Amino acid sequence: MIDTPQRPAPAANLNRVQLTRDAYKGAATTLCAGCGHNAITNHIVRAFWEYGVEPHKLAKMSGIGCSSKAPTYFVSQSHGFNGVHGRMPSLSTGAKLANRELMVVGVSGDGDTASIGLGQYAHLIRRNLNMVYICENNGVYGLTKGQFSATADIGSVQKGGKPNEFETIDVCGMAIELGASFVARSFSGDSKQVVPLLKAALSHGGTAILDIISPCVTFNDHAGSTKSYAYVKEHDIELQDLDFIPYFENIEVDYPEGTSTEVTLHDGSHLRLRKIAPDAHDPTDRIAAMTLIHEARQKGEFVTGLLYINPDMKDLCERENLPQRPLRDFAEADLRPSREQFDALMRDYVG
Amino acid sequence: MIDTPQRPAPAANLNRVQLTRDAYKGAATTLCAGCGHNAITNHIVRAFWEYGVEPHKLAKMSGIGCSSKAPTYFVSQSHGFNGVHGRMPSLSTGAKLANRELMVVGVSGDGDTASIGLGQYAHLIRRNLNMVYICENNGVYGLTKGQFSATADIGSVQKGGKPNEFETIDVCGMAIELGASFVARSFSGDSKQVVPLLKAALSHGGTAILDIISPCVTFNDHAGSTKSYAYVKEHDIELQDLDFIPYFENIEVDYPEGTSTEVTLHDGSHLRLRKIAPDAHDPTDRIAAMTLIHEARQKGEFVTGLLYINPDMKDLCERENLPQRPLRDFAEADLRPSREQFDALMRDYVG
Amino acid sequence: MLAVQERPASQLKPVVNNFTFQAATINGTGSQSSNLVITRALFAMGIPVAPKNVFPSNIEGLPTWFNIRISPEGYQCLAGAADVLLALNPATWQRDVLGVRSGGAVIHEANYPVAGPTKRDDISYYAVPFHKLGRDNIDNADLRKYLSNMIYVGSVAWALEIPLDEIEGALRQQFKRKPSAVELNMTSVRLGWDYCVEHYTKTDPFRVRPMSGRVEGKMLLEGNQALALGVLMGGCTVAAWYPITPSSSVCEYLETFANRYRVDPKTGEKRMAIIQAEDELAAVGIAVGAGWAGARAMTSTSGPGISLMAEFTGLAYFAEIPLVICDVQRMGPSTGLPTRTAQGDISFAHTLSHGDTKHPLLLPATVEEAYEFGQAAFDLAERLQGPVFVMSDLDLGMNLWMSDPFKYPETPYDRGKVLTAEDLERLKGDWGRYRDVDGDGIPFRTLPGTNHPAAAYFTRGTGHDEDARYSELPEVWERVLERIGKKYETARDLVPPAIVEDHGHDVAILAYGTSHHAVVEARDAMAARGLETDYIRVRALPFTEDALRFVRSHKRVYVVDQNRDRQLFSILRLELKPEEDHLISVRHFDGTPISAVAVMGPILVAEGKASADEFTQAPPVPVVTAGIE
Amino acid sequence: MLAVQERPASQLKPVVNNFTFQAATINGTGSQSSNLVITRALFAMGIPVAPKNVFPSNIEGLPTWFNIRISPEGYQCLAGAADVLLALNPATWQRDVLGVRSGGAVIHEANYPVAGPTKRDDISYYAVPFHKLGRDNIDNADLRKYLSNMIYVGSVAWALEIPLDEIEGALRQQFKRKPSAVELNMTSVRLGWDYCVEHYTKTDPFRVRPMSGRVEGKMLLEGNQALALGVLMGGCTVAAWYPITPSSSVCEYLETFANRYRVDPKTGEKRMAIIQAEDELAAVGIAVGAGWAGARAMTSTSGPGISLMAEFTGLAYFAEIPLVICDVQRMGPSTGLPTRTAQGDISFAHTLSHGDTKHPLLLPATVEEAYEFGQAAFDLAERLQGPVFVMSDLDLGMNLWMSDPFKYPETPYDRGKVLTAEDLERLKGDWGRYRDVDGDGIPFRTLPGTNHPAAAYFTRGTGHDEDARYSELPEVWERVLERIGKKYETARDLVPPAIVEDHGHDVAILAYGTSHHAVVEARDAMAARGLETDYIRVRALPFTEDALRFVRSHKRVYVVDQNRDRQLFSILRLELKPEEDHLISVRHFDGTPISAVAVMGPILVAEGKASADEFTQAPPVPVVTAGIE
Ligand SMILES: Cc1ncc(C[n+]2csc(CCOP(=O)(O)OP(=O)(O)O)c2C)c(N)n1
Ligand SMILES: Cc1ncc(C[n+]2csc(CCOP(=O)(O)OP(=O)(O)O)c2C)c(N)n1
Ligand code: SF4
Ligand code: SF4
Ligand SMILES: [Mg+2]
Ligand SMILES: [Mg+2]
Repeated sequence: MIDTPQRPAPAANLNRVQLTRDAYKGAATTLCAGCGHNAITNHIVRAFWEYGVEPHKLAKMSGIGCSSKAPTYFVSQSHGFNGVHGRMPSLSTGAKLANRELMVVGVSGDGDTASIGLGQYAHLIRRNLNMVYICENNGVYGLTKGQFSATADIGSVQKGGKPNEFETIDVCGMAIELGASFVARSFSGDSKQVVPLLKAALSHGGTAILDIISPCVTFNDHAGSTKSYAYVKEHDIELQDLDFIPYFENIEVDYPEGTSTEVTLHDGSHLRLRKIAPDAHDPTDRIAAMTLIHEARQKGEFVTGLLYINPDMKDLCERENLPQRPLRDFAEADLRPSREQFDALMRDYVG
Repeated sequence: MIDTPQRPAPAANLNRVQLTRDAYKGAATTLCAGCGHNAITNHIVRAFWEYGVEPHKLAKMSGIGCSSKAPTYFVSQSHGFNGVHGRMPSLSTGAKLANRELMVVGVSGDGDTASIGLGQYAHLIRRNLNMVYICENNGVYGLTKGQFSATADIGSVQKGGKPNEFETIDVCGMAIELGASFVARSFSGDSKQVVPLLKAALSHGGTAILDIISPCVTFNDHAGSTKSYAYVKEHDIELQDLDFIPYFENIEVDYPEGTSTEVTLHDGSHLRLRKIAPDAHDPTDRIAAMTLIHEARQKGEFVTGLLYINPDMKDLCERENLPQRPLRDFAEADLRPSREQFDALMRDYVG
Repeated sequence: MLAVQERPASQLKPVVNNFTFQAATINGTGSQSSNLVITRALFAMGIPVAPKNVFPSNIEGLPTWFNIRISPEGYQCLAGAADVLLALNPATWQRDVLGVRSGGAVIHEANYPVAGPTKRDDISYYAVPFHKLGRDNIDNADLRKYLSNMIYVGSVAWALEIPLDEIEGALRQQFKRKPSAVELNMTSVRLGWDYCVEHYTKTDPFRVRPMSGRVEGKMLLEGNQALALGVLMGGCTVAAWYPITPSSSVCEYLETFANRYRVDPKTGEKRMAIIQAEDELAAVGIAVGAGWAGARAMTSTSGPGISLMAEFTGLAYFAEIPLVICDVQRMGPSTGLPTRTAQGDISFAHTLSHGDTKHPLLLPATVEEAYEFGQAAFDLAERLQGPVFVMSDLDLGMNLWMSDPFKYPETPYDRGKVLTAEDLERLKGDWGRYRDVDGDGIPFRTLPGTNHPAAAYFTRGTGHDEDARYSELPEVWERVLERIGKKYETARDLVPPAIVEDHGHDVAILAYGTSHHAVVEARDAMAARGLETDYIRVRALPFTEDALRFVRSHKRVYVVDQNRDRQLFSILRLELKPEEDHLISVRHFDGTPISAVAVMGPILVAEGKASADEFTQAPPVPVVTAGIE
Repeated sequence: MLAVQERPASQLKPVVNNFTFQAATINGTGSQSSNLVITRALFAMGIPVAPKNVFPSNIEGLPTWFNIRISPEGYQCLAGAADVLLALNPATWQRDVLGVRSGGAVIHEANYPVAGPTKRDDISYYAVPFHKLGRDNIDNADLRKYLSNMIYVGSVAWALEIPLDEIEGALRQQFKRKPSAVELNMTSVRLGWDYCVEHYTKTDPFRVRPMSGRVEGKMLLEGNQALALGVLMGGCTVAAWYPITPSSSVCEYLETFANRYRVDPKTGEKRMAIIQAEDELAAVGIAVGAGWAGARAMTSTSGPGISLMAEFTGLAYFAEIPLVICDVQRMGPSTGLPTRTAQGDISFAHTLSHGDTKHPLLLPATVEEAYEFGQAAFDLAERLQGPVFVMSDLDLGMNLWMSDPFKYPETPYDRGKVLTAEDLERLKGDWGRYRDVDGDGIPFRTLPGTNHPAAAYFTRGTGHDEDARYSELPEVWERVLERIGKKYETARDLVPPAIVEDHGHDVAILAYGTSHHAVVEARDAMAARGLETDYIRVRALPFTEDALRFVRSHKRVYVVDQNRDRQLFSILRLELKPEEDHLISVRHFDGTPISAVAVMGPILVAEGKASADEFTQAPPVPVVTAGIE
């Protein structure tokens, strides 16, 4: 059985919902030591703690793969669902429709997303379901021992020496092409970038895609791989320095004129993007984002940071006109037409 | 049984393989009168006749839908395969691998391609299988009576009056994002454009995507639809005038300097693109093509013509290093290791 | 298969309210409205009707047959062959004429050849120049195609002796929202009527007369409509689907109902999400996700969709998530005959997914049961925590059926074993997601969003122990899988019981779903020939104890399946001891709705009450497929 | 379930070559190589080995057990419990120690507590400070983790009395391509050996001695390897797959073979396409497309993939396209236990897809049969024109098995009924794709690319007539579906026949697949207790006539299934008349390879030759799941 955890006495290290960082941890990881996925788990723990996610409102969703095991390793006081391979988006859609109050966070892998799951990934984006979608991208199927996935770069070499013959499927490029409302890329080793992006994703009111390059130390961390720690560190082009200013904190920081822009997120939080290069990328410009991604890919580079955002796009529940109250909570009287209405309908069908 | 058709005596209306245009016809259509798909069938008949396709080398593939019935309506002397919904790409891949000599032509619908079939569509493109892929795009599921498909534009109105709430999936945009080697868009009513594009697609040495807007007269041809004849005619922006110069004909035409460009296709044929606007689109520029599509979509327009081409990308059979001789024709002696090799292998496993 | 039976033909003695009318037309030409007008007119006269639409899998231009069985008894099954034929399809003309029962009548387009095989001397012909009448008399070019069909309504009314004001009444009902259309339509109707009055004297015996006592107060509606209404009343809040014939209209009707009954008039908010998914894998995934999160969720589909839902169904089975799948069965395997009926998915759905699985199926036979089971499915799924199938079929789902008005539900929903935050408080957090506390195999669950520190558990399709922890231990796996199997036994007491007519006869019939209507007529006919039978109609799997007892207690039990491989018969055999097994299989699987002959033929022959010859059918005439491909 | 059985323990009388060694370690630490070295050393001594790897579904850090059964008889099944345990996993330490058979021995990491429940007085303990030995003696930090495992090889060699030069020989074989590694490894091995020599005197009875006559000339290889070789020899030219445990290595081995044997040395061209598809729907679609176009095509997968292949399998069934699906079964339902074995997909595969379907299954029990059936499947699929399944399982597929070298195939491929352009010329084009010319239900086909004007036909999953024309006619549909059903009957004479040992005993055992190896031992053991049994090993579905005759002629037939729901038992029951049905089901479904006890326990009890108590197992100790979740 699950132990009833004690809420600790208030102390300095409590967040706004009175929880310690430890409350955001999960079971001990069973992934390989050094796996990028473990680092991402830590970023999630920190971001969720800092953001003050309420564990009982969180639904942790995943498909199948090493990456998809991650939800067991954070926030053990939340319900989680490790579904079937490549179908996390549909499960998440159902869960969110059933209970709009849930904060849905999905973790997937590159095989789970770009191979078997590509169709659901695309249609999730099309519906703009309000959820955080994390793709822990290592270019291989970790759990089945290292075959190439569809995000492997052309020419990248498998552990056995076999080169990949096919173009990569760029989950960010796809997302932007499909009209996604929030698209970011990062690297598991870059906590400074991943943590604010995660918080921004929580604040976003639609599908927030986070493609996080997350090296597989066991099967794809060798020379010749374009998803190894060494390669990624060398080819990571950071777009911005990111500061997340939550809606519930009143932080005023002055930035020198012209060095940063700010995006207001759906829940009232702000994401401040500090320029690294003078001709900074405008993440509200879809075509610019696509161009950026393509040019970087041609050079064998990763551009990381917030690639694209449109904070105003309606999410699925809005499009479906659902009440704020969870659908699962409505009872007979709310769901059945009245006896009078019913009888009138019956009469309609008579003769 | 199938009658043995008579090869007609040579006459003026024979193509290079000595067949009349009638030889490229199929069974009478069972689609609605006026359906765009029927017009496309006619374009196929004409293009295949003019190109001189050898019927026995053609494999006609399709999924399920009104559009997917089309292969029965052209070239009845070719094998055809009306498979399952959304899975034409995998069937085609298998057929081509089994017999590389086959000219594989697939016909699909927008539901077949962009809804249930999106994953296979994407991975077909990724493999660059040498085939012609025609998407007869009407924005609805015709065969199941007119529900919206995933290519329906946001705001487009269903026959019953219901507006579509979701962004369109642009099969050309997707294809280019995924690294397709040949992407064109056209309109079923535009034979001048469809016919040369079809021939160019036959000449191409990889996956040739033709997204042809093809109105459904029965369920999606009303005011408020963005796939009606009226709407499409009004919003069709043609990129080029196209001339196809087959490799087997020696045509020399002089075009005024600077008014056209020419693409050399894989089989030696040429596609001449005559400029319509002065700042003509360069179909070898991937980013330009993406930008073009996105900008047009924002304006509610269709850009038609050749959007993108890369004639030099290796196709799947090349990447797999397959022999030119069909795999299906190899026999025991070609496929089994010799007795000596076998015995040596057995010894390897002993003790 | 339509059986052409000899029938003591009489040109003189009228046959009243007891025959089959068949309209053979081309689809997409608007004939469906005409057929409905005739149906409604008959129904308004108090005559029991059983309309069966046999239509092709395309949108326009292929042969379609609309049959209206009328009988004083109110038999709801197809009667084999037509007595009165309306022939408006040149492609099937010969086949259709040869299919008419001896003594019958043919109303046909005047320019069809009545010669050679189509010239029969045992039937009456009424040639009507429908085409010409339309061309010459209907000015409105836009409506001509549609209105031309109304001409034949007039001729059929004349032939069957349906009073014209009954036709007008039916039109008025059809055009409730547009009364002005009635007169326009009646003008065409009169063209056909007047032509016949002018040119013919009725020479065939088939006619209708108003009657009473059978259909008063009855509704006429489709199974998919009834199922959708059941789903609505059953409290479904999340439905996900992908279009597929013949199930599409379940969710389409559901959407209509939801727009009417689930929209808050003040806020415009809708208490239901109906998602047209990108395919069936996503549709069922949405339903599973919603069921997990606590909504009553369903998906509806047909054969190919069931195949695609296999993986998720296994997850719902093993992770124990309520899930309702409505399968409106069509003829398979593969794409098969998408517009023809079958009971072909029974065994596949019953053990859908790899590994050991076994799911309850509900087997509605009537629109009323479609409505009832549409509700019951959610109670069962939430109670049992797993997939539950409602196995309808095209015959039930897409045809109109007579029914008494449905009952407004009197009972609350059974939401199953769900622990709330208060329950957890009371239990001091001591619970386990997969513990069998009550001995019925059914564990307790909590819903995501439950505000209690002990509420959360992790759901997975991999091995887990009673407390939902990941486990690969052999004994844990075996224990959990056995416990899940126990729920199938628990379900025996929860599913709708069989309906039994047991008079102690030796011979019994066991049927399910739409075969019921053929069995009803077959039993009457067999009794008339001296073979009395008992009858059990199974309404669900697993079989209830009652049902098994009935089977054990009869000498010979004929099991009727609308499939090739004796699917329900086989499932039943596996529940019996060898010495209890006296089952004989009766099969029908040509895509047409099953007729009484298909049931009683094999039984009478096996029981020695008829010779095999009697039920040997004349080989039907193939359709000239020119133009059909 | 591992049965802990009492065994007459003797510290004195040596038990030679007849016990089970178990290495309990943590996966991802490189212990697999060590276990293989031990296995190969024993095998080289002429001792029959049966290695069984019971591993977790992750990459690193979870419990894994490697069992080596050794017996003079060469039994290939798991023997229930371990006699000699190597304990190197603190998480399972307690469970593992308690699982050792009385009289056995435990070699363990010295710092594990031998106290309380882990302190048994009926077994011997040899504590070795493996960790410390490694830390102190292995300088190469990169290799330390791996080489540390070699230390235990030395201690195990000491305990079992495997001569060190046999270990060295095994290492030499392991490092064929890198002989320099041998000495490095031997240094570690000697650490473990020397430590034991220095600190212990052997007190347990289990030891090995070289022997002869059993394994000479035998190979040691995995079922997936054998299956891949069969597929290669069988002329497969298109293979498509999606990674999934435990089937991945079928196509991975196939790729290795193809690179070796299918590449034209001159041109570098490869006479085989192996496509790693994007999912299982695409993998099977590629195979169907290739089969249609005339290639021998296959896909390999496991449970969840079978679910996803349902729709395409129905297409191949109804459109009659050769298709080979290799299912290396793992424990389901759902994701289940991906690294544990089962025979759980038998009934699902047998009738895979909606509507009426029925497919032949091949049921290999040995690596030799995996090789043979890998070839036969293509002959069958092309002959019958439809899906054929090779139902392997994880036990067969991923464990090493002893086998005689395979036979080089002497017969040409049976490419089935294919008409060439010349044939068509001879027939004057008079053929029909779906005509049953030979009365065996199997029609002729042509391949795309056939250069003859009459060659082409149109393939579809919708209704079609004998000439492949679209048809919705009821009689056509019924005729075609019945004819396809006939092919299942034809298959009875084509599939590999059952292997029968019939001595006229009353009691018989029917088994299939890997259960065979448990039955072999169980029969010996039962005979020793006075229960002689006959035996039939079914190697395919449909059952051959011989098999049915055997079943009919026995008083009681025990049917062994490695699944919960008696899957093969049920299929068999449906083929018998009630009065012929004397079947009794024996089940095993906890994910471990089946042992002789699991077979003979229920039979001895049912036959009154043993009390139920004898086979009641002590409840196993749960693993401390801290960190495993
Ligand atoms: C339907 C199905 N097919 C295949 C598998 C086997 N499988 C398990 S995980 C996995 C791939 C995981 O790759 P990815 O999503 O990239 O995750 P990673 O392990 O690399 O983090 C596969 C193919 C499965 N579980 N289900
Ligand atoms: C697995 C499966 N799901 C659903 C269907 C039903 N179905 C048949 S055609 C079709 C959609 C066709 O739409 P599209 O591809 O756009 O072709 P169109 O008819 O518009 O030309 C659907 C959903 C099916 N045949 N198979
Ligand atoms: S195999 Fe790769 S992806 Fe999986 S846990 Fe290990 S390092 Fe991570
Ligand atoms: S329904 Fe639409 S798509 Fe189908 S045949 Fe008719 S017009 Fe064409
Ligand atoms: Mg991965
Ligand atoms: Mg369409």
